[in-house]
Parts: sequence; C-alpha cells; structure tokens
Amino acid sequence: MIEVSDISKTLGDFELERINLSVNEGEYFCILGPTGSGKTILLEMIAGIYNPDIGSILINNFDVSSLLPKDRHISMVYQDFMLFPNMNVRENIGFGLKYTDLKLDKVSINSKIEETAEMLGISNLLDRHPSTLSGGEKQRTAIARAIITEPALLLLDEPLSALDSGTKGRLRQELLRIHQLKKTTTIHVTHSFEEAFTLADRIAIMHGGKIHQVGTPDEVFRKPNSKFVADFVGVENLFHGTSVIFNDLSEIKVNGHTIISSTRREGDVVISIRPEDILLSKDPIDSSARNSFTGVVSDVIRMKSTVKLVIDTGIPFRVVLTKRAYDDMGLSCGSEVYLTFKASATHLIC
Amino acid sequence: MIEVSDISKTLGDFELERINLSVNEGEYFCILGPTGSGKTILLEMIAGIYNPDIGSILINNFDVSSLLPKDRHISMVYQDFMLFPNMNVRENIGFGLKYTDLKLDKVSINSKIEETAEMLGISNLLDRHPSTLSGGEKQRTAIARAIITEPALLLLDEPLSALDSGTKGRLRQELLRIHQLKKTTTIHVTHSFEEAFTLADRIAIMHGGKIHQVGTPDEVFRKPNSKFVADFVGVENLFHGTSVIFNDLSEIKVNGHTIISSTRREGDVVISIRPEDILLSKDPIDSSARNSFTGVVSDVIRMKSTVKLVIDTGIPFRVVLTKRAYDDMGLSCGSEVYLTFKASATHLIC
Amino acid sequence: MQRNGFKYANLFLMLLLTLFIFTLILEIITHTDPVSLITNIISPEIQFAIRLSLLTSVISTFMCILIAIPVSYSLARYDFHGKAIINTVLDLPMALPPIVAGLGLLLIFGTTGVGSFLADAGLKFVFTVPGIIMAQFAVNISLMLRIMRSTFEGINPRYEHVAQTLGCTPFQAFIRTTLPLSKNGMIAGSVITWSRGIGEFGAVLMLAGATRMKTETLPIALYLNMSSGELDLAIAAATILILISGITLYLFERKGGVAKLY
Amino acid sequence: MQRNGFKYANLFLMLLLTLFIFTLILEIITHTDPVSLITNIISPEIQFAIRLSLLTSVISTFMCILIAIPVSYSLARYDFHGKAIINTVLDLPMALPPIVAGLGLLLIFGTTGVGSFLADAGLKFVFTVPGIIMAQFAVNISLMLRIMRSTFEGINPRYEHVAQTLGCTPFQAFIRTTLPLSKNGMIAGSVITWSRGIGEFGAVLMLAGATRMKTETLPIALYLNMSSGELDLAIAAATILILISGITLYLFERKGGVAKLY
Repeated sequence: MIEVSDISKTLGDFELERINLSVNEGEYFCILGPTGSGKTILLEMIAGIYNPDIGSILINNFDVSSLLPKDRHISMVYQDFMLFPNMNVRENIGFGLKYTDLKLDKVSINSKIEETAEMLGISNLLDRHPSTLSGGEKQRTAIARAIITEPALLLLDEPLSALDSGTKGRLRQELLRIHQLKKTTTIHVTHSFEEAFTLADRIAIMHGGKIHQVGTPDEVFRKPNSKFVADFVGVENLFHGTSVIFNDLSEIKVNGHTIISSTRREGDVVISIRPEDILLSKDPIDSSARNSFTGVVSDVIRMKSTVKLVIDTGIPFRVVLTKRAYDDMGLSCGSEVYLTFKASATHLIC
Repeated sequence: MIEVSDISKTLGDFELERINLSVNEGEYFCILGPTGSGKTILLEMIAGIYNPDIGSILINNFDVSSLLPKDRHISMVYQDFMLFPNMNVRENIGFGLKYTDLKLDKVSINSKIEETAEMLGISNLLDRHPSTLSGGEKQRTAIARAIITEPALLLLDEPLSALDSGTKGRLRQELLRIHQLKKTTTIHVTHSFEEAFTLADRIAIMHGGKIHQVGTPDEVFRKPNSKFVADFVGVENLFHGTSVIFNDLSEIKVNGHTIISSTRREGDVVISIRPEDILLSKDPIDSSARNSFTGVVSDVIRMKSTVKLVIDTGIPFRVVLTKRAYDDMGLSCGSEVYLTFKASATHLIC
Repeated sequence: MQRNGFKYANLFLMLLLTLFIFTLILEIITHTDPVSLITNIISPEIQFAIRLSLLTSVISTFMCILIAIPVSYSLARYDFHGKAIINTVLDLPMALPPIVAGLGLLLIFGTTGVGSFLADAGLKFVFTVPGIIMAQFAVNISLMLRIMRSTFEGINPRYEHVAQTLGCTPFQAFIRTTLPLSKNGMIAGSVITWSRGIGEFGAVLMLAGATRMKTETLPIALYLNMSSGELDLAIAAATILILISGITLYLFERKGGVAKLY
Repeated sequence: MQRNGFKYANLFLMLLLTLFIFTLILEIITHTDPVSLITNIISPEIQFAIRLSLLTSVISTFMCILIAIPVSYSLARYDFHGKAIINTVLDLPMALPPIVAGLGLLLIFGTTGVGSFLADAGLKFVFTVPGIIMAQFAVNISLMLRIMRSTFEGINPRYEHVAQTLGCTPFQAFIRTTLPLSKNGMIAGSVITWSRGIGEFGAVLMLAGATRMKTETLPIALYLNMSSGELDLAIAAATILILISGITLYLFERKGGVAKLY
C-alpha cells in the first residue's frame, strides 16, 4: 500500500499543496489532470527524484521519504521512453538486474531478460539499438526494463502520450494484461480521461497542484464533485462492454443492450459515441443507421445555443440538440424518445 | 495579366519542372498543394527573389525575368507576417511608399497609411509595436503594407495558415472584400482546399514541383483529372450559398434548397458537411435533425469496409455507409433515398 | 543525509576551483597597497599604455566589424562553390596561436613586395602603432566572423525579400532590415573583440615589438615592467586589464544567448 | 546583371580576406626551403620543444577534463544560492588576458604561503615544467567548463532518474548514463583545450619563464629564436603549430554542433 500524506512542494513557480493519496496493494491507480497540474512532480517525489518540502511517503507501511530512489523498490516509465542510447535493447532491459540484491548470474539474467521481452512481444528486438525502434517498440522496451526488477510500485508518467493512436490502443491493452498478470501496484499519470477510464481501478483528478476528487472512474464520471471535474471528464459517452465480431462488424454487449460498431475488435472494449452524432426522434426510424434504442429523458441541461439531454436506455446516453430542435420536439424530463446512431459513429477506444 | 512560361528551377534537392501558368487581369488565383509541393518557391520566383533556371515571367506583357523585385510592381505577404520588428505598425505599413516613384510628401504618406489602415480595421494600432499584436492583427498589418503600394500583382504565401480558425475565417472574408474593392490581380498559395474554394476565381493544383490541374474550384472539385487531385480535394461536401439568420439558426439557400446550420453567419457562405454525418433512409424521418432531403443515388464507390454514395438532390451530396448498411438497404444507382443531418453537423466555413 | 554524497563532492570541487580563480585575481589587486596602486596607475607610462590600448583596440574592433559584416553576410546567405574551404581558411586564425599569426604578419609586412609597397606609401606595420592594430585585427577577425555569421543566420531572409518587393534594392533591404536586426550580435561581438584586442600580447609582440612609450599597450607594459623588475607598474597594468575583463563579462552576460558563441 | 552588385561586392571582400589569411600562413610555411625546414624541425631544440609541448598540453588537458566534469555538472544540474556569482568567477579566465592570468599564478606560487608550502613539498611551479602545465590549465579551464556545461545541459536528466529507480546510486547513475552520453562534447572540448594549451604563450612566459631547453614549448621556442635572430628555427616551430591548428580545426568540424561554442 502506498500512503502519500500531506505532501507540499514548491519548485520554481510551481506549487503542490497538501497532497494526500492512498493506493491499495495491487491497485491500478490513475492520476488524471491537464498539462501543468503537477502530476509528474508528484510522481517524481514518490520515486524519490525530488524530496517533498513537507509531508511523508509510505510504501508498504515503511517511510521512504528520506531514502534514495534505489532503495524504494519502484520503477519508472516516462512518456519519452528514456531508453539509454548507449545500450542495446537487451542491455536496457537488463539494466536494473545488475543492481538488485539478488546477485543473479549471467545465465539467469539472460533468461529473465528473454522472459520479460517475450511477455512484451519484443523478443526479436533484443539486439537492436533503441534509435532503430518505433515509438511503440521503445515504450515496450521501457516497460520491460521497469517490470523486470519486480518493483513494489510501478510509476508510469504519461506512458502512452507520445504514441500514435493505433499503437496507443495496443499498448493500453498490454498495460492491462501485464497488470492482470503481475498485480504490481501501479500509479499511472495521464491527461486523457479515456485512458484512465479504460485502465484504472480508481482515479484521482488533479489540477493546479491539488487533488480534486478520488474514486472509481464510474463514480468520478457520474458524480463529478466540481465544475472543473465535470468539464474535464463529462464530454463523451463512454461505456464498457464485450465485443464479438459478426458479419464484419463488432457487436458490443453493454448492460444487456447490443451496440454495433464498424471498428472491428473482440473481447472487453470501451466504446465512445460523440453526443452530436446521436439522432433523437419520437418515432422509430428506418434508416442506414445500425443502432437504435428507446429511452427516457432523465436530465435536461440548457447551454447557450444547445441543449444537453441525458437519455436513460439502461445505458445513460448524453445527446446534444439545437435549442430549436429541442423545442420543436416538445421534450421534457420523462419523455420517451428513440436514439439512432451509425455504426461508424461508434468508436472502439480499447 | 501574368504569364509564367516553362519555368524550371532546381534548388537543393527540390525541383520545379516546366511550370506554365497564366493569371488574368484582376483575377484571384489560388495555387493549391500539400506542403513541399514547391508553391512558395514558385511564388518567390514570380516575385524575383530567385531566378528561374530557364523560362520567363511576363507581367502585363512585359518580361520581368531579369528585373529586381523592386522593379516588378508586386507585393508579397508571407505566412509568418514578416513585420519589420524594428518599426511600429505605421512605419511598417508606410515602408513601401518611401521607395515608389511617386515622391509623396509626409502629409500624403500619412493620409495614405491611415486610409489603408482604416480599410483593414487597424487604425487604432498604428503606434503599436508588432510584437504586441495578435496573429490576425499582424497579418492585417502585413496585408496593409502590401496593398498600399498598389501593386500590379499581390502575392500571398499561405497568408492564413498561421492563424487560429476564428481569425482565419474573418481574414478570409477580409481578403475577399479587399479584392472586390481593389481588383488587384492576386496569386494566393495555400494547402487548404477550403480556402481556395472560398476565395479563388480559378485554382491550380500543384504537387511534386508540377502543376496538375487548372480550373475554377467547381471544375476541379467535380472533375479532378487525376487520382492525386481527387484525393486532395474530394473529401468534403462543400457548397456555396446565401445565409440568413432566422430563429437563432442560419438558413442557407443552396441551389434552391434550404440547409439549416447552428453556426450563425449571414450573407454569402460556404458550408461543409462531413459524409459520415449524413443519415440515409428509404422513408422520411421525423427526428431532431433539422435537415432532410430527397435524392437519387447517382454514383456508388465501394471502399474496403465502407461504401461512398453520391446522392443527387439538386445538390450532389457525398455520403459514407458501412457495407452492411448499404446491403441491408438494397440500394443501387437510381434508388430514391432520404438524407437527414443535424444543424450542428452543418459547418459554415466562410 | 546519505543521498547527497555525490552532490556534495561535486559542489566542493566547484567551490575549490572558484576559490582558486578568485585568489588569482585577488593576489594581483591586493599585492600593492591602494595608494601606490593608484600612484602607479596615474604614472605617465601606464597612462600612455591605457591610451594606446584604448586607441588601438577601438580602431581594430571597428575594422573587424567593417570587414565582418559583408564577409559573414556572404557566408550566411549565399551558396557558392568552395564555401567549405573558404570557411576553413577564415576559421584558421581562431585556432592559430596569436604568436604564430604575429610571425606571419611580420613576414608579410617585413619581407614581401606588398609590405615594402605599403611602407613606401607611408603605411608601416613593423614595430609601429598601426602594427598593433593590424595584429589585433588579424587575431580577432575569425571570432567576429563567427559571431556575425550566426547572428545573420538567425535573421529570417524573408525580411529582406519583403523589403525588396516593396521597392528596395538588395543593399537598401539589407540596411533597412537585417542590419538593424543584428544590433545585439554586433554589440556582443564588438565587446569581445575589443576586450581581446586590449589583452592581445603574442601577436602584438611579434609584429609591433615591445618598445617602451612607443608600442607599449597594457599587456606589453606588464611584460616590459616584469622584465625590468618593476613589479608595481606591472601590477598596475594588470589591474586595469582585470577591470576591463570584468566589464566585458558583465556586458556580455547582459546580451545573453550570443555569449554562448565564445 | 545589375541585380547582383551588392552580392558581388560582398563576395569580393570575402575573397580578399580569405587571401589575406591564406597568405599569412603561406608566408610562414614557404619562407624557408623544404630541406632546411625539415632540418630545423628535427634539430634537438625543436624536437625538445615538440616533446615538451605535447607532454604539458596532454597533462593540462587531462586536468581540465577531470576538474571540468564535476564542476560543470554542478552548474548544469544543481540550483543553489550564489550560482550567478560563482558562474561569473569561473568565466573570468576566459575574458582575462593570459599574461594577466600568468602574473596572478606567479604571485600565488611565488609569494604566498600556499606557494612556499607546495614548493617545500616538492611541487615548484615558478620557472618549471609543472608551471607550464599550471599556466595552460588556468587559462583553459573556463572554456572547458563552458563546453562541458552545455554538453551536460543537453542531456536529459531523466536518464539518471530512470537509472536511479533501477537501483543505481546518483554517482553510478551518472557514470552509466550522462557520462557516456557526453562523449562527443568531451572530445570536442579536449581537442580545443589541447590545441590552446600547445599554443599558450603569455601565461607560460609569466609563470614558467622562457629558458632554452628547459621550459621551451613551441611558442616559447618561436619567441626565443626570434629574439636571438634564429628565424629558421622560429619558422620551424611556427610550422608545427600551424599543422596542429589545422588538425584541430579538422577534428572540430567533424564534431559539428559543439564547434559553435568556440
């Protein structure tokens, strides 16, 4: 268990103010916030790169506040990979093994490197130089280097931010799989709600050097405790589901409903539908759109020139309408409506 | 009239190959192409910054190929403004007047500066330093500096590319207005089809150091003469129209049809609707969507997992469907269909 | 705390080196008492050396700027065959020990036809004040070229393009845009050149010689007085030179980025 | 064509300056015939000077690296009070004329308690070979510091952070990551320091003196032989120095970006 108590730190213009966090054994914990919110500094303080001005950090009930990074049993993965350019992939991955208390011999070091590389699907890259790798391969190497020492705590500083969207998705899956396998307590810093939503057991929202809210992704998404959190997370229809491919399309089961997507992926997925892409009608529609649901208006939020509705169909959809369309349709809380959206508007993000 | 004949130029790795162009008196001519296509070098050769290796340039039937830039009666506006940082706005705008043959006195120089600043709406900025201006203000100053000398030819090198989208739209309007007012022959280089479509009398498509097609925007859009041109311009539903605001929404007349948009603007506009945002059905739909049209399938293009249809409703709409939706609906060329899209999906780009 | 061993060792070495350099300066300044230091500084010999040093270094700096502007502009803006070779030749004086450059100048002006032609025309460089200026110029021109070149390379050529389309000749366009925009680089370069000119010893010694009250710049005064055992006068000259270095460094820090060139 | 007047004037001046510098070198190399040049180069005196120059410059370069690494690392990575002042003091030797630095060293080692303590311990710097090394070190350390500092600043500290989380002490992390990554900067800095060490004249003259066959480095040999009228031996020394400058410049251009520091 990680216990961050009342940490404050001033670094140049920047200030972290009385941060309290507690991360459970084996938990995947995301710290979510916009750029400049102090996430990375917090992570580096947990790692021991910086010392907090006041406050303490406990890892498994042991105060590590005054220990060197090497004595904290942690590993760190940065957004920009930070592979040692003077070593090949094998030497990078094996780096940490030379400094453990285990005193491994050459053979067991090598077998451990190969096993870890195997796990990350980079066995064929071991003799390559980091500069010849793609972004995804670099980050896989960095992750392998971090987990090979079997740290008590894995710190990930925006590990997916420097990758293109395809690679991002694949590596997100990989992080999930490794965590299910190793159960290493993980703190993952990100500015993407999508990322936190798909990965985290719990998330903390950070902004301006403070923690604003802590909870499961669902709690934070459904019950944001401030306008900042609401704005930051409340823009998308995001749902967990299980996908099977049928007739070249994905059919995703969400809360008993089936949603069709033209993106193809199987297994556990997270889907997202932009509120503007959903069509509302009072009668069922026979159209080219693959998705159609009946629901009840459960909330109406009036904006400047648009209206946001929450439609409960068993799944809570957010829909955006022009004011005029809203008035024309004569809707109010409790009205029954039909939702329609195209398979191509259903994005599979994980 | 501008006549560019058989110009070739090698500059480092880059090669311009036998460029021929002719721009009419008073015409607004756009050269459209992706980054690295050689547009800027061509413009700088017309300006006289570089000399072509072979070929000639005629301005109003006079061969200027061997003249200094100062003797070509041209003005140039760059993407990055290039306001002289050692002068204030007034000195920047008036710069060219000191070098004309007119020998203006101080009073008439000043009144000319003020008149031009007035025209561009920057009268209140005359004593400011360029570094204190916003991007839009900088580019207005650069345009004022260029047009004050009443050049025979105005050269614009991606003049809107460095601006944010709101400013971009306003300045595009400004360019249109100035051209209608002054009728200066203009060559405008851009990588944005939208920009060319909204501004140009005629456009030339340039790629890899060659001119691929010349024609009115409509010609090029409807009848691209190569796959490159088709890919480069054929991605959007773009239509000219006239807009009035009614009940807080824009009603745009296009070819006798009325299209509703939630973006508010009056007068001549160009609208764009993404092909994925249009819903297709065999029966009329009663929904929250503000736009609904009947049309006939006039072309079917099969892609890897989607189908592109051209629906003629008087306006030629492009619509993208999943393959399954296309099959389910049993459509073919000649089928009658209904098109539906939301007012918020109708973007006013000019 | 155990963690800072590495850091403290590094900082300790840093302080030690700082102390060493600081002592170096302090030893010179405090070697004579203030009263005799001032007496020596206002002695006719040191006063002559100060005036001669200022005069020659200002003129040689001016020459450096005048030549460096067109030459470094050419290197920054034009492409031509043999650019790499010319560049290397122009960089040579920077890598050459000043005393060697001085010998080369002595040979050019003392033994060749060009030298005797110039001497006949009244322009004598060997063992003369013009020789001091020439020596300072030859040693410093490369550095001035480097600074001005990187200054010009940092100025977008499109300023000149725009000015040309607005009616300027290429020369006018340069004068109205690039030249004023290169002010900071020019000041920084001048300050260095000036300071190095004042401190130049080897090349001046070779070409202009060390003649008391004739070619006696401050470094030459230091040298002559050390040779003749007049330590106090040598220290007076050194103190002035330290002062000038301090001022240079201060002016330079204020010009920020360009300082990195040095 | 009329348009190129400005350009041609610039290029003409550039060629003129190139010619001037080229002549400077050529005059020295061609002043004696090749046979006697070689004879002079292999004379015992010049051979001694070459060996002494190589020995002292290699040792002083090594000292510069050894000191510059921890000191410039401190300046690049740590924040502390008084950093600006320490930085200015450490930059001073670069702005100071070498002859003044030499005087300061002479005063430290010749007149202070520390100097006599070191002398009693067998470490004499005044008019000795160790004095040559010390003079070269003192004059060049600032430049080495600047180069190493900007090299370290160009290396992401996160390499060390990662290494530390993987089990390294701060010192180990530095040795395994930042130090190997700074190789190019270190080579470039060493080449400059070495070349400037070999060419150093003023400071060496002050501290180590000019004693034939004892403290006679190449620049001192040039100076001594010019003084005694042995022009051919002076030219032999100058030719070797030109050769070394050429090699330095060549090595330097190959190291690219870092060259801009100079």
